[in-house]
Amino acid sequence: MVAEWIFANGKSVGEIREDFPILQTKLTLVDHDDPIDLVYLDTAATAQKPLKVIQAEARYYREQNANIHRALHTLGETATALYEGSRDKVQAFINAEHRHEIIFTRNTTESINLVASSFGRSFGPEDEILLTEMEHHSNLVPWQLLSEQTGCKLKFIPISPGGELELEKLDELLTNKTALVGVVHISNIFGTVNDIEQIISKAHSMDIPVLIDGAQSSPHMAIDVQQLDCDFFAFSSHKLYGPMGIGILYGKEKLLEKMPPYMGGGDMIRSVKLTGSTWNDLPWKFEAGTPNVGGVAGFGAAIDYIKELSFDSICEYENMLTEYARKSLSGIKNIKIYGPSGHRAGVFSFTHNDLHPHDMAQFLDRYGIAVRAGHHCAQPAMRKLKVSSMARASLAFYNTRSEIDFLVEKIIAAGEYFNNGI
Amino acid sequence: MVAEWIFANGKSVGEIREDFPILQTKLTLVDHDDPIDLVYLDTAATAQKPLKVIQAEARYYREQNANIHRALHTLGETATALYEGSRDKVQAFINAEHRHEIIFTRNTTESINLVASSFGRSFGPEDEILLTEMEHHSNLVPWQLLSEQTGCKLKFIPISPGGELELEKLDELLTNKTALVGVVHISNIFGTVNDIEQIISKAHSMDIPVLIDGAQSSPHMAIDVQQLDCDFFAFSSHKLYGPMGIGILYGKEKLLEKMPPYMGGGDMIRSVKLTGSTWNDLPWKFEAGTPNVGGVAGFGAAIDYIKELSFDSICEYENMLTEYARKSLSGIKNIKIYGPSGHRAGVFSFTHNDLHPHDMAQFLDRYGIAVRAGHHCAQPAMRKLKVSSMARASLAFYNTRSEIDFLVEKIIAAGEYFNNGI
Amino acid sequence: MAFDDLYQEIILDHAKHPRNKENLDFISDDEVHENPTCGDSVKLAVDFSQDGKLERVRFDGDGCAISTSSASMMTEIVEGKSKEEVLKMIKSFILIMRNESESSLDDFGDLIALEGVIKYPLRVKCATLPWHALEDLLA
Amino acid sequence: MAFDDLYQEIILDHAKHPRNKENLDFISDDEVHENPTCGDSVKLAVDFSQDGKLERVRFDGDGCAISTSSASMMTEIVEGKSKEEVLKMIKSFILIMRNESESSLDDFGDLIALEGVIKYPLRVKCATLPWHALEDLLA
Ligand SMILES: Cc1ncc(COP(=O)(O)O)c(C=O)c1O
Ligand SMILES: Cc1ncc(COP(=O)(O)O)c(C=O)c1O
Repeated sequence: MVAEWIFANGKSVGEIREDFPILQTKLTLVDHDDPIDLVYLDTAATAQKPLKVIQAEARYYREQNANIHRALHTLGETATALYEGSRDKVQAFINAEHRHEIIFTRNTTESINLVASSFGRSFGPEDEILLTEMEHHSNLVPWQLLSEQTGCKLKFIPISPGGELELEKLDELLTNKTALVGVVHISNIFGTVNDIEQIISKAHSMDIPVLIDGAQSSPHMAIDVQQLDCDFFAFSSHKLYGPMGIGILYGKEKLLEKMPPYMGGGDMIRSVKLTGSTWNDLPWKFEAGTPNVGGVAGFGAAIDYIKELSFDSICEYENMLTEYARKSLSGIKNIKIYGPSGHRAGVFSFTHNDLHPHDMAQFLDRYGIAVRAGHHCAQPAMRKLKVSSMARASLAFYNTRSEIDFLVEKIIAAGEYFNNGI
Repeated sequence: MVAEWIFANGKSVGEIREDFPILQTKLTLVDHDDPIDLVYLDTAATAQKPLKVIQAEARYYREQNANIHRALHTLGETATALYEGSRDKVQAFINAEHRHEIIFTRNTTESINLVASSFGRSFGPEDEILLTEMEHHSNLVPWQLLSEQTGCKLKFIPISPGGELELEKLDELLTNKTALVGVVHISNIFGTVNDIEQIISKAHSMDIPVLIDGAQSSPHMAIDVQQLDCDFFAFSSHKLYGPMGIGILYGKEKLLEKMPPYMGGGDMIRSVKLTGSTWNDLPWKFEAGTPNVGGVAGFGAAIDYIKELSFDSICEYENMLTEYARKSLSGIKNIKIYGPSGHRAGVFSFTHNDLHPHDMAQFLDRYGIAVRAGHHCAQPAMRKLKVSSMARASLAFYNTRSEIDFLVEKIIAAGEYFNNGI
Repeated sequence: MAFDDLYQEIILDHAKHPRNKENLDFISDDEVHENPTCGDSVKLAVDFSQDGKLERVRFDGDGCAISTSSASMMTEIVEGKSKEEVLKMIKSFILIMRNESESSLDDFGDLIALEGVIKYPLRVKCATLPWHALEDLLA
Repeated sequence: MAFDDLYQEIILDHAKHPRNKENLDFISDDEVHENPTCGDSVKLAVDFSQDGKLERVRFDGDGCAISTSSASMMTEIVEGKSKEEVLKMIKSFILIMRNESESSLDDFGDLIALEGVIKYPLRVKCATLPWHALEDLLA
């Protein structure tokens, strides 16, 4: 079945893997003579990049590099067209109404900090921000910093032991003091796909804007911000098969228009006097200084790549693989898997009764299997579940069933090694 | 003479040019059938990149890509070592005392915003910030935003018509209310090399910290932050022959330690609870979210490249070229050159009596000559000189005398074209 | 050659000898329109006739050949037209210059000389600056 | 093989059967040492003898085999030593683990088993976590 899987662009999984140079490279382990194959199961941390993305960025520096917006020379025109062309691609990718609703930042974290610092600047002690207990630190700490500065209060939608939001509490938690709701779309520890439609519609019925942390959802499902009707949507290029150093903030025009600037500097101004300045139009008001044009060009290529594969076929394949992984992993003795048992994303956090997640990850690394171990930047959720650390395997469309079989085999071997080692 | 010039690594200028792919590429102009040679005289806006830099970034994505700090797998170890290794290179490059005094940001603009927002957070209406009238918007607008938020006052060291700081006013401008001095090291419009040593020593005698905007100096002279004894030093990779999307903030340990975090998110925390968080050690306290590891790896390669050329030979060659350009340009009829006539950097802003800088830049572009035209993100200095726009040619070690000759020839031709065109 | 397309005779003429350009220092700086990418600026003063038509438009400011000639030709073409007509013209001109319209500058008299600018996106802003200014003033 | 270097018999033994590990819930969370990269934590309690030596060191916390065994072996080796001696030892241990020292772990008894960790920079933090905690406590 999987072997026969064909993506919308006519390629098999094996052919897709050939698009990713790192999946063709051998891994040299510490003190290990023979390089081995990489089994990359850490896409939720950062995705691998197709050759076209790497080439787009390199080509930019080889042939097109210039500073943008202010140059009247041919290179500058080309670079500006590339940069603004990628903005158009992002607009289409998430179906934003206007191109100027797309702001380039460094990463999801910065996108959220921008909203906290600019949109949140007018908050005061009477305002409440409603988050969830499963937020990544990126969608928690910026609000804690804001709360320290403005006195606004943070409230949280609780999570169940199964890693799902207790949405029955929502009506009670949303009050006329709630100034913003911030929710992660797909949890990076549980793989939960949150019912943001319900949250958005309830919040909007009380005129409360909603920010969605789309770092984990944007790589794995088609996003339509107009249909979702969210007010802000934050995500990262590097998790979406694009270069590092590029984040995106989508915001509704009417909110962005009213927000004060975030950083000051070149490009974000209309006119500067020693006594004060006026701001440029959207989106540039929020893009101070020389942007990462090469990275943005690379991200444009990543979007092209994803569109060619099509989310229809990506989702179908990834869902199949996720279901296979869920079944395979839950069959392993001494292993506990976190998160929902039904519909979920391909992110599997797990613990083993007999060994610590670090040791599990280190053992798997010996076989070239890259999984993550730690608190996954979601300490509050971990605390709630009374776990200090988990191992996590996360999937992408370039993974295969046989990689999952290999993972299962080595998880079992890890348990044996640590038990017999004594 | 110039033809025989040999850099410290044994290469001639011609050989150096071969290191830069874009200088080998032909430029295709709008509606122009034959691609032509690029004469890149816009390095002050962004520098071109040597092949080794482009390759280092591409290699990272081909072979080494992973998220850092939190991974226990081999790729993660490699990526972390690359990232932190580049920090060591930057530390050595500017001779910082500690590696944790080097913070990676997006660009100079963000570095300065970080200082304004974090160091400046405690400022109040009784505090004064002393800047100069020749600051780039990057070192002006962040302080204007701070002033709006905290009520602190901005004061300015005036500039002379020759584009130099009136340092005789310094004693009067520095008061016991001055909380910070911010100065551009080399002006991006005048090419003035400011006497920051004097400013730093006077400020320090009153215990006032000094921030240096090193965006234009760091690519053209060796920086020793311990010798300068500056408190903050901000610069950009993209102006230093490295990738875009990477900025650097150097700060003295004792100041950085006391400063509150800038952005919140992953990696900058020690421990996160719903009720509050504690911060990671320097430098990570200021590096929230997934950094641009590929870009930082590329920047490490740029530093290696510069070190191989050596600033001794870069400066000697660039000074020679600058002097040649100054003489050649000042001989042109109807041209006014701004900035000091003596010692200066290779940044030449000029106006022509008969045509507007935009039209000059557009005319030069027709011959592949890339110069910039506009306010160069320094509107207050332009206003003071009563000029709304200037053209600017800026040099690097990959430029040649014959490029300058060509520029002069075409500036003259531009004047003729616009006069005879009627 | 594209370059000569860009700087046609008539553009250079208007740039050197702009029509209706006057010192408008009496207009406050707050009403100046600036191009944030380059610092060019333009100010406008409009006199209306008794029947509400644009009698005379004067401009002042500092700009390149493209923006100056565009302003100069604009002041000529809008003279005697009604506010509604002019607003429609402005919309149409801006869309054409941005290459977002099916129409051409055929109906714009001498302004057709600016068609060469369309190929230079960064210069389009120079050409449209005075038009945006007039739009704001009339709106 | 490097992996077996990392997880030597003795490490696994201390990890499975940590010495001096006790419930220290009476110690406030503020005194917990955490590794920000992974969330591992350690708490320490030290009893001093009348002559100021470290009589008994107990630890509690949640960690991997490397950090647990390092803590366990640490509590054994520091027993009966003076504060100054221990502080010197800690400095030396941390430098060796960070590969910033000429010395080796030869004088550290069983802890020599941790030498394999030096090759894994991200794991060095696991091994040094309890030592940093003890340093803070004694300082
Ligand atoms: C003197 C000076 N400061 C600051 C900057 C801003 O640099 P960046 O755009 O990389 O933030 C520049 C360059 O534009 C500059 O020339
Ligand atoms: C759910 C979620 N939100 C936010 C982030 C932060 O993304 P970045 O590090 O790119 O800012 C991540 C990834 O680490 C994530 O998984």
